[in-house]
Amino acid sequence: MRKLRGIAAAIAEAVDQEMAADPAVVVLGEDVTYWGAVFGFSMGLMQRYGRERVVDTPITEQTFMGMAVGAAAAGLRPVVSLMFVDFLGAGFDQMFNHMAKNHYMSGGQVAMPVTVLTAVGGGYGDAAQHSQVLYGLFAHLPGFKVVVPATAYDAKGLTTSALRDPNPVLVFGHKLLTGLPFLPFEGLEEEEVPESPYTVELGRAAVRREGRDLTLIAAGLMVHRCLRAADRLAGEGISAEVVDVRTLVPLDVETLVASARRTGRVLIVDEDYQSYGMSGELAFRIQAGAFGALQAPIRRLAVPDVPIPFSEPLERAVIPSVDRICEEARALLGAAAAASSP
Amino acid sequence: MRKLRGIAAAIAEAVDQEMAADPAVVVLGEDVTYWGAVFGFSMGLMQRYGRERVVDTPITEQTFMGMAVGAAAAGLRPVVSLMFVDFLGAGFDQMFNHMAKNHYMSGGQVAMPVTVLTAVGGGYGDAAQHSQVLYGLFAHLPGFKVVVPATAYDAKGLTTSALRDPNPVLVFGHKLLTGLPFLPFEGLEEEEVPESPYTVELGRAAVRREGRDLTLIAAGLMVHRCLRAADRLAGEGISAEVVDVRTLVPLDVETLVASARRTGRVLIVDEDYQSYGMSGELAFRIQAGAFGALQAPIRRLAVPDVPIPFSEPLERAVIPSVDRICEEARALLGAAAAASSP
Amino acid sequence: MWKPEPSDVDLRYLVEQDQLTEDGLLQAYRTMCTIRAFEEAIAERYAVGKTPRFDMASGPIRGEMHLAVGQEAVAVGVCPLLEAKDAVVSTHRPHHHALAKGVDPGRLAAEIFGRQTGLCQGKGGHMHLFDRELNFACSGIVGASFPQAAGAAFAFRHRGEPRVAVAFAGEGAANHGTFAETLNAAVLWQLPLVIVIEDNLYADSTPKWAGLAQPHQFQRALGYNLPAYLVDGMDVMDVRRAARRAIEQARQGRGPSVIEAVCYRYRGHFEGDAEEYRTREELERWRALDPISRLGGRLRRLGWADGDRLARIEAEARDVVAAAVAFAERSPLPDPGEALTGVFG
Amino acid sequence: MWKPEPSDVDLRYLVEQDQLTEDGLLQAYRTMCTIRAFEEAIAERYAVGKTPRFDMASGPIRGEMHLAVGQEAVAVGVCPLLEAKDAVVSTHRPHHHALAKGVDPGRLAAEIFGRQTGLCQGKGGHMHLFDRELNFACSGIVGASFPQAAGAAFAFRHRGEPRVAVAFAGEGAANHGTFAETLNAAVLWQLPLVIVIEDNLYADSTPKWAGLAQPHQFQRALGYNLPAYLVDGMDVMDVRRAARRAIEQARQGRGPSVIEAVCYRYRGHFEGDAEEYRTREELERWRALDPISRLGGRLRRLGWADGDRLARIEAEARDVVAAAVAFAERSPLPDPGEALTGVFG
Ligand SMILES: Cc1ncc(C[n+]2csc(CCOP(=O)(O)OP(=O)(O)O)c2C)c(N)n1
Ligand SMILES: Cc1ncc(C[n+]2csc(CCOP(=O)(O)OP(=O)(O)O)c2C)c(N)n1
Ligand SMILES: [Mg+2]
Ligand SMILES: [Mg+2]
Repeated sequence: MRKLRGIAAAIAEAVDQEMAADPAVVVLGEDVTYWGAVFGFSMGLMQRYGRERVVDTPITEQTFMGMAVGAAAAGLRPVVSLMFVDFLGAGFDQMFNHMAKNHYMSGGQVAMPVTVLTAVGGGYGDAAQHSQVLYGLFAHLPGFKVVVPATAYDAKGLTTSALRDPNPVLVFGHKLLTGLPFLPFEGLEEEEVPESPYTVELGRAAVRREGRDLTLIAAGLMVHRCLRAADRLAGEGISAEVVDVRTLVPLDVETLVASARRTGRVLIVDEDYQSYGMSGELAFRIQAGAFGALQAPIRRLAVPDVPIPFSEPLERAVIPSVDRICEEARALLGAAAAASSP
Repeated sequence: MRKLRGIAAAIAEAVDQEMAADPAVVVLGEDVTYWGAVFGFSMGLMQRYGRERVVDTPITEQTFMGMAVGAAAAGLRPVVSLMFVDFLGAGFDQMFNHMAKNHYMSGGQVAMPVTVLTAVGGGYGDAAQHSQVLYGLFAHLPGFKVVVPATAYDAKGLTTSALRDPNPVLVFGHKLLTGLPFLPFEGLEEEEVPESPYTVELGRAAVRREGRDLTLIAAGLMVHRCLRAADRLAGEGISAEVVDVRTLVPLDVETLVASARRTGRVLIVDEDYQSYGMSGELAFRIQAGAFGALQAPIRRLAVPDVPIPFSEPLERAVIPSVDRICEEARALLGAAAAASSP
Repeated sequence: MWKPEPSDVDLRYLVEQDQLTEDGLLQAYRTMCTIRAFEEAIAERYAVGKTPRFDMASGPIRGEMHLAVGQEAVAVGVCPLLEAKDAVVSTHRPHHHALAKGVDPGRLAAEIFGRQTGLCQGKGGHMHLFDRELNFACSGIVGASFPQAAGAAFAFRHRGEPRVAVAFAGEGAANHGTFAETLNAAVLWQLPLVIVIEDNLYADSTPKWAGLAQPHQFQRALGYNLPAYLVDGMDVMDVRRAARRAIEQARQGRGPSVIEAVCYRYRGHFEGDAEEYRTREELERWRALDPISRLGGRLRRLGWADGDRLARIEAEARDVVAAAVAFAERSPLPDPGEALTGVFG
Repeated sequence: MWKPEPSDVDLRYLVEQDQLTEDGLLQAYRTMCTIRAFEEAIAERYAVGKTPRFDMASGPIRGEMHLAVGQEAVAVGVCPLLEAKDAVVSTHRPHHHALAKGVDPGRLAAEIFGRQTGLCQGKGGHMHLFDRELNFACSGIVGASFPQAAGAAFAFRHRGEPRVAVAFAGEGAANHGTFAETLNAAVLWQLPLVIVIEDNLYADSTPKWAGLAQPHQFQRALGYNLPAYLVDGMDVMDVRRAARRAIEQARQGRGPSVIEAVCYRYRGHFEGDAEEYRTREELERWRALDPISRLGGRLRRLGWADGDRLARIEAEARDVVAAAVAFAERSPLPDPGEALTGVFG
């Protein structure tokens, strides 16, 4: 089997194969041709399918998102690039009030098979308007499925599922997992990824590493930082389980709860802003499902409700790192089962 | 002391008094003159201050929000109406990437004294694009303060605090609390509200009713539904405490935790969408702070992740009602301290 | 108001030039009457349960209600030129467009009443009407129709289908950035798109002078290199003349157009509007240009109808509407459990 | 490229007409040289640590880096006509505007290097530069500058102050709906606003023909009833001529203007750009119009400078920049604890 490094080529391959199979699939967005949507998610597609099916749009997020809504209702299956998730604000109305709702509001008449590919995350010095994660916003709004691949295998399989889904699905690809040469890479160096099309089911978390003492739950890049932290903790005799959420919507509550029940201690690691986001939601679900089994309050490590600052020491201080994950994990194990501050 | 009914007049009075005190306060938005921003938050201000200070804008949310950003940086103190919170998507970029961040990104140079007044909520048949609450979205994004008044007294005092705050503050006024004649009213019928200006501090929850057996936590309209539920439960011998969050950001964790510790059981009632929003966040904070004291998993009642449907029986089925609050409260008391499903 | 009523000679000339037939004009008359009757019936039922206090939440129809009485000529000047396969994306004020596009009045009324038999099974409501067979959609968000219609047009052009998409929007909506963005997209990709701006002089309570820097939106469209027509929106023949050219051009792959139709809404922005922002006199001046009586007068002058025939058509229209409302009223409300279904397909 | 170089006679005529002085033109030359030197110095330092592999995250300057080499004339044709009290809102490509507005090169460089002494104490970075004293701001979000500058202009007009706000934006940004919305607002309220579109033919990798339905944005502005100038963005005198009129008009309360300056960026969209989307020949053709050597040539023809004097100015500019970069490099990084402060004021 052929090896891949990073999610960008994997996502582009999924789109490519679906385009080959279905002429209704078109790609829309800024710089999707020469630049493969900047982060590689549409690499090579223009060369293969031409500018009629791979369409550079003007810088008008509201309009190309709205066009995707209209085109999907008229039978196309648009794949839309939101270059950085940070730009959602320029097109959010068409996304959350139309793309996400028209199927429901129409009493099920209007299908909305749109896939949005977007790049997320910081850690390379791109500051407050180009480093956000923001999947929590979309996960809060009914009508979106929210996919956060951590591996190339998942990226391809989940993206294929996204394109075949009759609903709007957002794929949040972390820049530091793309495998592109101009960015740091924190994913798996060599991954076996089947060349032929396959799907990974939406709504299934993956236990990436089994452990006994505590559970680390994360998505995207943070899965890899948790795995590295787990390695390090293992050296200290701490056995950490690592669960990759994979899709925030639908959410695989069962796997999360089962892990929490096994270990009794949970640390949620999240690169999105801390409050009113993923970490709270997962905590709710886990305390509801594993109440008696929890030996300590659930902890979390996330961006502490500040914009992402530019300067390196500042940026490092706010994005969860392997060091900080280890510290939090140790604190969780040290903590009495009694109350601790959040 | 003079009595008021509803938050609309109270908010408008707060704005009025700040306009009288400070010529830098201007009001911008759609239909802020004749219609008082539709939901009354700027009632009477045009008559008093003229169209130069109370400015009807074209239907261009991104642009009048952006103008507020620029005007605030240039020394005005804009009060901006976002007529329905549902329309945020047309102006979200200027709100979350600029209004909320410019102070931080500028290293503290640029002040951003903007107050956004917006109407939220359903229950009167206005369907999926005019019934949302969405405070969870804003609360997730660093740089906003998020105010949700439940009473006229708070509405006036919190709005005054908002206008005097050097930061962007969003005031979420529930339509069914406005006291306007064309809408149902579920607030307090007769409230003593001082005529002279006063502030209510941002970041302090209020215990609206004391109780022993469980804590109901809510904001805005849901505070009143919780109070009614508490009345009814009292008739069944159940003593429910009701806590009004009042501001989601800053959040008064202490008061929430203290109540949870006293009663040992918590039900969060929220008119926003259920997942990845307020209920999760509050649950996290409470389990972190009151872990050992909780006798049952925290429960929640919120809009079950569907758009708000139009038809009355459907709408009633998704927005938390007094009946449903009572049911959930009873279930919470019946539930063993062991695990239960979410 | 600003276009002279054609003399008999000119009327005949226009009829010939625009290939108008007796049947066609009578059908236009009928549809306008149906729309008028429909909107008035909804207004009447909407008012039920709303006295003595006007409470938006009570009565058989709840929520906001935006009616288009007075604006019939715009819908009827455009939509009957379309086929079922052509797409229409409308606004918060969508009934007249829906009816002119051929949406069943019964299922439309049922949706407005929130019934199970409604277009959207009661989930949508009056601002969210969808009819998939007729490619009809709308939105309660101002400015949202432009890009969605452009998206439909994109799909048609992409597949090489001779189909047209029409976006309706108010003159207030055309201040929204989506108008300009969509003009650029439509011209750039030569989309089979017709944008129809219903310029009724007000956006909510805001008169045009307070929201628009210029008298008309069509002037802006000219800056994008596409045909832009300013027409008399109280004259169905005038609207139709521009619409025919625009739709033909689009269908033949020759690109998009804009039509701005100046018209007037007789009722408030929504039901319950106290209308402090305009005068009774202004309304009366516009009523004198009523599109239905104006077309009626022309039908008489052409010898294609007399007063009786027109009265009969009006009565028939009222019957159709009465049946539609009766259908809605006797239809069941949806089961509450339905609320939780259909988020995903 | 498309405007003839003035003959000696015409050059003198233009200088007189535009009240250009020896000092003024030499100062423009100096500022353009400073900008050029600054951008080239940043390019050089940015490249440190980025070989053999270009990794955006390594070296002394991290993240994206958008430089304006080639576009100096646009900034210098506009900003020196402004006072400190006038506002400028710039874009993701902001250094030339900042320097021309008078921002201290040392604090600017320090911000780009993420240092404590930077304009924003390292929190902003190259796309988020703020200088409150000089009323300078920018944003990494395309299209965001228009309404923010309009807001500043609104505040100035509201208080009756004779201050002007300038929005810079790319030709790609002007496709964004905020451009049209802001034009409407600016004309409606007669704001003291000047919108300067830096038309460098590309938006990222997207050539103008793929994103713009027409050759130029200024044509759209004309549809909004305001003066719109199309100028040679490689000719600082041509930019300045339009800017002077526009700024005077705004300052005197006579409303907004648009200036579209056609120019070219010599470097990639951002550093590291492989530039597959354009040819080397095109770049060379534009380089032949270099705004600095063009102004240098004119200074010589006017007898206001010889080669030595120009070389001295260039050398001084490089010194200024070297000192600025040295200041940045020896400045401390901020304390990590600072990250958690300053969300609220
Ligand atoms: C984005 C957005 N902003 C504001 C509104 C509130 N709103 C509903 S209708 C309306 C006025 C629309 O005016 P116009 O486009 O002229 O249409 P008309 O009502 O006159 O038919 C406004 C402001 C909305 N629905 N969506
Ligand atoms: C809303 C938004 N969409 C997309 C981007 C990504 N982006 C950054 S610069 C740019 C191109 C801008 O082109 P133009 O306005 O012509 O300015 P130039 O780079 O040529 O100076 C794009 C698409 C962004 N920053 N913001
Ligand atoms: Mg209107
Ligand atoms: Mg450009």
